[in-house]
Amino acid sequence: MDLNEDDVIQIIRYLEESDFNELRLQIGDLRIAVNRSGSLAPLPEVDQATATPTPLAYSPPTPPPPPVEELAPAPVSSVPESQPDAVADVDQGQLVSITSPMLGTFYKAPKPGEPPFVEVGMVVDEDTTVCIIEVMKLFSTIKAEKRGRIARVCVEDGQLVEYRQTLFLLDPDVD
Amino acid sequence: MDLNEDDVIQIIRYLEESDFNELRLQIGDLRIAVNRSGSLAPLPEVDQATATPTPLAYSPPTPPPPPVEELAPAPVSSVPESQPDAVADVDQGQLVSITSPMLGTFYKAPKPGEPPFVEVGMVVDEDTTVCIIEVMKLFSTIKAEKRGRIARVCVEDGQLVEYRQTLFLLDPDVD
Amino acid sequence: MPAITRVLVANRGEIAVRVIRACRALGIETVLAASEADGDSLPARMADRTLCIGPAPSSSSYLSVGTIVEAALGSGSDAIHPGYGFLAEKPELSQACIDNRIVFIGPSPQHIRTMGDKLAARQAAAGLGVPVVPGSELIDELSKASVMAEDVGYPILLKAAAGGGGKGMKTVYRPDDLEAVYREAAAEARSAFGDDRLYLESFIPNARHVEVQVLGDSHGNSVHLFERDCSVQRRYQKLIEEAPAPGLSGNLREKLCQAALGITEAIRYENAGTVEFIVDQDKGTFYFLEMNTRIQVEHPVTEMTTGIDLVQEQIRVAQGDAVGFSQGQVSAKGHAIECRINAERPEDDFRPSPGRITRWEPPEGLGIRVDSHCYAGYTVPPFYDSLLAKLIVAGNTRMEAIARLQRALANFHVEGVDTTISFLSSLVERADFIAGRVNTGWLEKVASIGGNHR
Amino acid sequence: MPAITRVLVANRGEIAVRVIRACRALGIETVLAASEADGDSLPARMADRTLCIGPAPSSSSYLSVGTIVEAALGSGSDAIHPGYGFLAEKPELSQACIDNRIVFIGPSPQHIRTMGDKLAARQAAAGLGVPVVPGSELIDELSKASVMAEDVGYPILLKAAAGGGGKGMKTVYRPDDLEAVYREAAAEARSAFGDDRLYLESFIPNARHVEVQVLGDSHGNSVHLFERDCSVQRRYQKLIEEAPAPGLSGNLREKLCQAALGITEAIRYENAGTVEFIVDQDKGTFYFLEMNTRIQVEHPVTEMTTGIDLVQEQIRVAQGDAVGFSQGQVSAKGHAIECRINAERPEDDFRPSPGRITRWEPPEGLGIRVDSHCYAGYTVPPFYDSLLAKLIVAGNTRMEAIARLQRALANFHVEGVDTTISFLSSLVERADFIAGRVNTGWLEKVASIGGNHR
Repeated sequence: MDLNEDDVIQIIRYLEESDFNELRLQIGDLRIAVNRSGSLAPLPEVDQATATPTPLAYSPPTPPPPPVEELAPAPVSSVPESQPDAVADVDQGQLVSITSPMLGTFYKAPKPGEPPFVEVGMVVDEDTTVCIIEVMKLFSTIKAEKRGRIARVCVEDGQLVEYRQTLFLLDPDVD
Repeated sequence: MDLNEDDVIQIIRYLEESDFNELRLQIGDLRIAVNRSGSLAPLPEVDQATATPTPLAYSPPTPPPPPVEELAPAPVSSVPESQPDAVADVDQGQLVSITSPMLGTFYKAPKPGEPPFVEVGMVVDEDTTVCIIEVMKLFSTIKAEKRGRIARVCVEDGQLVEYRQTLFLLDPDVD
Repeated sequence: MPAITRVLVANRGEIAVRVIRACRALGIETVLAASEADGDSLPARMADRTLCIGPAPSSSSYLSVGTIVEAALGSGSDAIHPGYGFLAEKPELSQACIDNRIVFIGPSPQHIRTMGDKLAARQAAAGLGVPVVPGSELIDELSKASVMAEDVGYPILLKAAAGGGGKGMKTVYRPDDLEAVYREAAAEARSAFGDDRLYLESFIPNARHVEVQVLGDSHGNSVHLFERDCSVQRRYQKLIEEAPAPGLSGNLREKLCQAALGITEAIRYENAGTVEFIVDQDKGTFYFLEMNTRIQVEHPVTEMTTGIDLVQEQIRVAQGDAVGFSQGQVSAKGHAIECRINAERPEDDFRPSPGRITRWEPPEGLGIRVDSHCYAGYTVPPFYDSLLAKLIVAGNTRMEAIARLQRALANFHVEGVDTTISFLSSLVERADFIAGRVNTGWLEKVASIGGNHR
Repeated sequence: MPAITRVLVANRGEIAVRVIRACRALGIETVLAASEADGDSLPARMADRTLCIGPAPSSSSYLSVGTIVEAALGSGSDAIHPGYGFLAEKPELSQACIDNRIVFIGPSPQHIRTMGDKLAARQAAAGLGVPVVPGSELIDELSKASVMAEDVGYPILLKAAAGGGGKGMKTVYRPDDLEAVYREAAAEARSAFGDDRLYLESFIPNARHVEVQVLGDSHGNSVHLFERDCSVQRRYQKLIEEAPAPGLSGNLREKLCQAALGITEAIRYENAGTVEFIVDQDKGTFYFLEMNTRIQVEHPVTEMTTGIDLVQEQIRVAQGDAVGFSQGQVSAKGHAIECRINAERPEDDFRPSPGRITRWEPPEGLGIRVDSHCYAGYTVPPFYDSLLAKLIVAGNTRMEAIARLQRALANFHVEGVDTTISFLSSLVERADFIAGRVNTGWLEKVASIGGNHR
């Protein structure tokens, strides 16, 4: 690649002075996405202390315009707002598993359309029914067998689960 | 190989008429061990019913003479008298395992030189101590945790055993 | 019937590897149903997907019909290959496949049921004019057994109607022993099969076990693929199998193959099967023994002499294809011998030796084939049979095959578990074996005097 | 010290694979200590022997010092490599190795202990004239914290003395928040380390994380292998690391490397270590942060630019060899970038996504290296961290490396589990990243506004 880093930075600066909120371009092999709303102020050469504090507050996102220039097909990844769940703040090592005692089909609710036996955040004890496993029209209700808070449902309704497959993660620390 | 099957059979017959109880030879690639005491009578062509009953009784083995002729080094396998143990007559599928609850060193007896906790044929119940597992000078006595007859000791005294390694096989059918 | 696209392999060990290879060759995806003990096995690594179907004991995993069918349905498999053993000859699995619109790669439940009842099979063969061992109908009470035994003539063999693998099978040499042996055999049959019905047959002391491979399709075609000799047995477990059968005249071979083909055609058998015969070496006669409605452990010797892939043929005929060749196109060339390498201690009454394999170097070279699921680092679990590998050799002549087998066994290096390799080595050097002078009792006699054989 | 002949690898995942490869290259045997959940892992297949050391939870397996040492002794291993995480920075394992005459491939228990106590390390650095972030001694009671915080000036950062991985680390922007945040941080530190001692530092808003790789031997030699920039972090977990650090002047680079080397020499540090610094981009200054006494996840970027195999060097110096090169012989060429591919759902707050990998096609080609333990069919267990692979690219220039990284990420195909691949793809296309305009807060800002970035 013949492109010089300084050239690239000059191009980026030029684009940032334009009116677009966001655009994408490809220079040689390099793909660049310029997004003004998510961009930091230009970076000073750190050894030459300019003492210009960089604002860390960001303006609220604006809806993206259609791409103006797209020189090559670029895979687009969607990164929606973060949605913390019960697991995010729990150390993975502390969680315990509720595993399937058999291979079969997992059902989260007593019947289709009914509310699930358990949901994330619910506290279960040894005798709480957490799901149904079906093997050839034989329906077995599965108990939690341990006490804790449901931190994650690991399988989808109607999914085939294996013997000893983890169905739920449980945070035992509910006191 | 140029050797014809009939030639080989003729050679074997000739050798069997000699005075040796046992000898080995190599013809081309083929190794042949002739052992008169363990040999059946010559095989008739089965379609031409000779109606000569083949004796199935064998004379007691005689001590082997030193090999008379050994044209090539031949691996020698020792096949001593069969020694049935408690496992031989038990269907493998019926046996249950006593496994190690930890990685460590297996000791079959309370102290070196003392009789082992259990031996093949002994009936154990849930609370019978079957061995000791040592981890860094920490000695844990291991209980059978189930009832049955020891069908096999699967590890050697002083051997490193892994977590969940089978230590003993137990025949649960002791009634 | 639509083409099979995904096969659930309901077995383990070398036959699971064998089935996966056959599927791959046909461009079919594989799902392996594995017990917890087999999660890191070679077939589990080879399959496109592996499902853990249950704990190590086969009663809760490999023998659970419902779980196997659920695994097939849940994984989108359109066929099940049962291998051998486990559910291969349980009509329940074949039936459950029909009920759930899954292709069972094997015969219909009716065929399995008829041939699985040894007495019914015997009657079917006799009805077709195939000679059966002189013997009785079902013995309904002990008192009748002594009359029947006198009719047939001692020594007699007591057999379980539901039998297989030698369980419930006992020889009675004298009338005085009958009652005790009868009770013993009935108890063994009850424990093994949940069915203590026995029948009796004349015991043939100088017998060879010769079986014929057959194949039928849904279009009414049946072919045989010649015979195998499996006379080297220990407690009715085969150790060495070969094709063609040594010492069998062309005339007798032709009669055996035609009898097997006749049964296959008469019952319109579909898929691969084996018709087993007893050859009385003293009388030069043969008798129908039973029919196995599965692919057999020893199928490779037939593949080596005929050049036909039997497992691929199983899959093809199961999906409705016609057998890929006519009887006239089947020919057997040269000689092939298979040895079963087991994790056992021959010097300790062949007791199983499970454990971790630390060295695994099978022989390689011209005319050598090894079917195995083992590798260095593999742990042989204590829950299943002890078969580690099948070593199959082929040569232009029987002598060439034996010499090759001797060398291959000498170059088969396994450490970590005890094996039958050196025992087999000494066996295939014996003049009796080389000269073809064996019967079904030979191995046990040799093994019992083996202590003095160097 | 005698040459190492057999290494017990006391770790899992990609670093276990990495250590086994290094051992192989040196002709050293390997024994893997694996939990029950990792029995069928790639390192378990690669190691000469695998020992199952306990159940899946790491507290009963990978974190059990006694079990690990027993496994080394019982398997005849003469050395233990702890990898990173788990026991790598526990002085107990290093000490137990000394007590049992096993070589610990890492530093002495004293070095681990001193550098593991963040406050002690800070004092050691300050004593050597290396700048440390303006801040306090240990806070023994909350009432003193407010005085100390006023001294340093808000915003401040509360840190756990026993800390690491961001646990117990909290920013306080205003005096009113101090008490609540202090209690929260202390509770987190107690839960993570069993030690709730905190200290406080000035919070540097526009900071880069730059670290220097060092290596010392038992002959008193110390070298540095230049720096790495690890500013792209999420909750103090590094996601992208590169060498050399972008936008760092030659003057500042030289100062950092010399400061790191000075600490290494002064404490006579042995084995591989990393001295971490904070670079204040607004002031153009740097501060000592901590020293990590292990091989680090991001070591490959240094290997790619210097051509030195750091894990092999670890083993060599552990067995008593001198570092294989002088400072003058170390030079860094080109630019290398590492991305951590995790089994996580970025759109769901990066929550872990364990499960079975059904497709695994890492990119290949010039300048691309993938360190991983994954394969199609591997099940990512839910018990451990979510690192699937490290994708490392090298180029002659930073722009070439970035373009290569973009292509490599586009050609990295994984199915069955959710991964961070497409998230990383969008990240390395951002003008800020390409222009080198990032700080340690950048990624969290980008991720939180990412919903509108297409």
